Amino acid sequence: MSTAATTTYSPSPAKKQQTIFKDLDWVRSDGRGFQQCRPAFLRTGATSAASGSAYAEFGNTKVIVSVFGPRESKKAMMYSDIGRLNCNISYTTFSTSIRVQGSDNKEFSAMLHKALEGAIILESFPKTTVDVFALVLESGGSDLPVIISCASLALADAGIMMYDIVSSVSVTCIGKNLIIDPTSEEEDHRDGSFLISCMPSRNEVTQLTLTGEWTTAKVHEAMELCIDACSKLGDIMRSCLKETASTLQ
Amino acid sequence: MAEKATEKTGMEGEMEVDAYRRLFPLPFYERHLLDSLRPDGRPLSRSRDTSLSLGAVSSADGSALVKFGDTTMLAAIKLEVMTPSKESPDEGCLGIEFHMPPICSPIVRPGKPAEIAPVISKQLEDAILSSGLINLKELSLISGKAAWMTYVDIYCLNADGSLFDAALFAAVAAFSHLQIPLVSLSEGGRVITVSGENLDNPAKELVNKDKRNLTLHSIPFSLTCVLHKNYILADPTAEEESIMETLLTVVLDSSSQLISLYKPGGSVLAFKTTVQDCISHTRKRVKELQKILSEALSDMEID
Amino acid sequence: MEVDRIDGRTPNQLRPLACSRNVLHRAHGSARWSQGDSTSYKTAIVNTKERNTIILAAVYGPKAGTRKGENPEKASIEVVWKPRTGQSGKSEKECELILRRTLQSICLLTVHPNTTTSVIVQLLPCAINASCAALVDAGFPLKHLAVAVGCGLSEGGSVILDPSKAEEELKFQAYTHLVFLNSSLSVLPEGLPHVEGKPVEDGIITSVTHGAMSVNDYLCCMERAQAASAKISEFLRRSLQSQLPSDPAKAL
Amino acid sequence: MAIETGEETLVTPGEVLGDSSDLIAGRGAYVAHHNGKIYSSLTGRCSIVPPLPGSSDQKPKVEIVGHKAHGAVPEPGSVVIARVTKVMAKMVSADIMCVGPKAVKEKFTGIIRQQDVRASEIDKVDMYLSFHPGDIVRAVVLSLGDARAYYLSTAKNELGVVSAQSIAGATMVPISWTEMQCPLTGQIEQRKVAKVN
Repeated sequence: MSTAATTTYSPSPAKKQQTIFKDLDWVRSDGRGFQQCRPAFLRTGATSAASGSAYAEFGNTKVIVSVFGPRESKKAMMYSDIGRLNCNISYTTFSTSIRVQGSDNKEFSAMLHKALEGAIILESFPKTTVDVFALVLESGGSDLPVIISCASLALADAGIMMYDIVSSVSVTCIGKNLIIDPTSEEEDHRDGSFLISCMPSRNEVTQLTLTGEWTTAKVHEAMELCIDACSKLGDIMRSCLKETASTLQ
Repeated sequence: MAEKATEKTGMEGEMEVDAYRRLFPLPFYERHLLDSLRPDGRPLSRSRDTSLSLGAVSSADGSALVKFGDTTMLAAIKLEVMTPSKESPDEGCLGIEFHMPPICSPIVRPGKPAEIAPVISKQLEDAILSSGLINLKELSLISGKAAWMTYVDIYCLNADGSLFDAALFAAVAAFSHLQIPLVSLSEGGRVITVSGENLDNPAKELVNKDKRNLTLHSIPFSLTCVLHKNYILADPTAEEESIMETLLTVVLDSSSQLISLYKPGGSVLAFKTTVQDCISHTRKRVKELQKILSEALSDMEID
Repeated sequence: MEVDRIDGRTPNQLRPLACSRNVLHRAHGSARWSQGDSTSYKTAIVNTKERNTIILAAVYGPKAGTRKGENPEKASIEVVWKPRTGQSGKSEKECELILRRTLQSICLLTVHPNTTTSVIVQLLPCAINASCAALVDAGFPLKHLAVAVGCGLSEGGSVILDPSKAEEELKFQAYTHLVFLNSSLSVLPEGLPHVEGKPVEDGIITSVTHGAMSVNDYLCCMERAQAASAKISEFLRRSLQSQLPSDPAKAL
Repeated sequence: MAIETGEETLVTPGEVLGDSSDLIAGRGAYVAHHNGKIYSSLTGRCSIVPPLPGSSDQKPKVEIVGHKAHGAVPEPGSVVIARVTKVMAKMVSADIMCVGPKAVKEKFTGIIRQQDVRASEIDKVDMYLSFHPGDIVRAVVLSLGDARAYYLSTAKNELGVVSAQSIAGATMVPISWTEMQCPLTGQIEQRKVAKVN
């Protein structure tokens, strides 16, 4: 088996530049309205080896997050009076339509850290570390917001003290339209994107990223769309946590 | 070792059972073994509840999700096109990789991969090739020009012992779920998939009209046992593997051929009778796994 | 069915064994183990290189345990498998694990807790015999000696012991590597170690197989290899007795 | 939406439990400084505990009970059970396995310094005659320690070695506060023995 030397390619035809997105009225491939999120399936406690875990499925985006700790910080770290948060995101080799070498996503890992850090009561576990590890089983678009929401659920499942849960939603701008919770195909054709992570009950934003060209009016519109969706997603997350908690008793 | 600690140490009163189990794992287990019952309530030779669901990954050509108790494996197969080697122009290739991402166990951390993962990859590769599960000739598309490179990636999502057994079952189940995409040859000489509306009226002739599934010859199944004194514990959990270190893995195929008998050291010696007992436990397990696989396949046909 | 072996041996015949210790000066213990000898079979067809298995094993330690895998109650053993060329990959990792677990089972690990001993091996199977001799050379406390035997199963179903590299490349249906304890000697005849009434040398420490075979074939290999292990075991003992560690400072 | 006394509802992190002017935030609850409201920080049942008769603050306390708490973590003052890993001239290091009666999920590293082994004649302590690798020790957490380890102390009668193996591999029996005996060989070994109640 000499797999290393052989070069291979995926037989799936190269994506054609789809023109429909340029029209003002086009139909999303899954039939959703522009301001409609994919149905969310959430479950906690999938990984027994971890302190807490959660699985999230939004359409074809499937993510598992495990939380370990609070546990001993790595030897090389300095003493700290408050706890530490450590995040890592990796993708499976089959997460996308073309096979990739499964690897860590450093940029997303840093963004996940920023989105969660403000919501965790780090003083409640001095000196120790909480590890949040995510594995993207399938990448179907809006990966980062799904990971962030799923990670917050896993942290709650692990019993880590938090000011509030964190829900996260993104909006993509294609031409004149704002599309919420975009799929990968929609993301590929974006002119700009907007991601918000917030603590719905406290009405506070932990992270906001904006890329591409936006007018002020569009930003306001996107912000409202996202905040509203985050609060709805927050309710779904709470009912998931309560469901697990009630079955435990 | 701490065998004598079974005597009352005077500490048990003040701590929870879990704490005693953590501090004195071997005496804790030996007490259970005396009653021929494991802490999770299983008799020694019983495997954990096993489940299988096929087609869990929509971005793959074949996939399977397997659970042995809490041990969870997700196997997915993706087919890509390769140019066959000159020595074997009519053969495709298999690439098997076992992954233990940091989510699966507290001992794996990013940048610090599990030591066991490449060893299990190698064992899986050996078992699948030795059993002759796949005829590599069936992976040929155009002799000397194009063949399928079959990437089998198995991810451990939750590690709780018997990783090789669960990974092998996930891999063979993913093979039986594999649907080869229909392909044709483009002008540039590349093999491309034909799907959707193009299927009824393909612009080019299909290369592989009647080869959508692979013929699986003899399917390998395995059972790992932990040996401790005279006890044989089938399908051990991670805790059992770490406390009683002697492991023996038997791989048998569907026609009861021995594909592998793997015992990497350990303080307990395997006598002929032990070997025979482990093989007969494996025979029973093969029947169970065969049944689970065929039920999952027939459920899929109904859908 | 009898099969003709390319080097003219009978199926049960082992290649000549040779073992020399203290071959590396900087290591705490070392051994060179070979199976097959360039002078004994001068058959023109086969390149002698292919019929010989030569392994070099070096032992460093016990060193103060600062490495990972350090254990407060036991000594740790680490195995580094050096491939002849290139980087170490999956197969080397597998060999390291098998060898480490095998050596752990014969070493008296309670004598030097919190230490690490490294065994560095270069080249091919049967490394167990070499490592074992190297550990003895290093003066490491052992419970037993281990003896490894390779066993090939020809297409016709007959068992061939100690196949050479050239034979391995020819058609073998399957082959097996088995490791046993060396046969025991005791001053008192009743003092021979037994487990449940069975002599310990009947039990296998390690088993690794390649290729498909029937269960009976495996059990047959096990029996034949066990018988052969007695010969290697005797050789090992003789060889160790004749070469006591040359440097007394090395003895722990 | 203040919660009535005695009523128990399921809450999740971030849910408002009441106002800090009427309630005290107990376990699993916190006061947000920007609006003075009390929020939950854990998932579980919310319960209101009436004030103790004699206490100065007569507000009831709100806390989260029955939640899935994270694994045990050592804190200053907690009694832990640890396994000795290394004995050195000035200190021993030990893996903390239990905090109180609970087993930890993953071990934490602790050290017992020479001055923290016993209460009297602390400069005469010989670490090698007090602990051996593998001993199970009951100790109290002195402080969070340094970057590497928690600082532990056995300087009390009921603290010290609670279980140890002799060289012959048997569990030894304590015979005095400095000695333990092997039941197989009768050999006596020295330890800082914990007094069994």
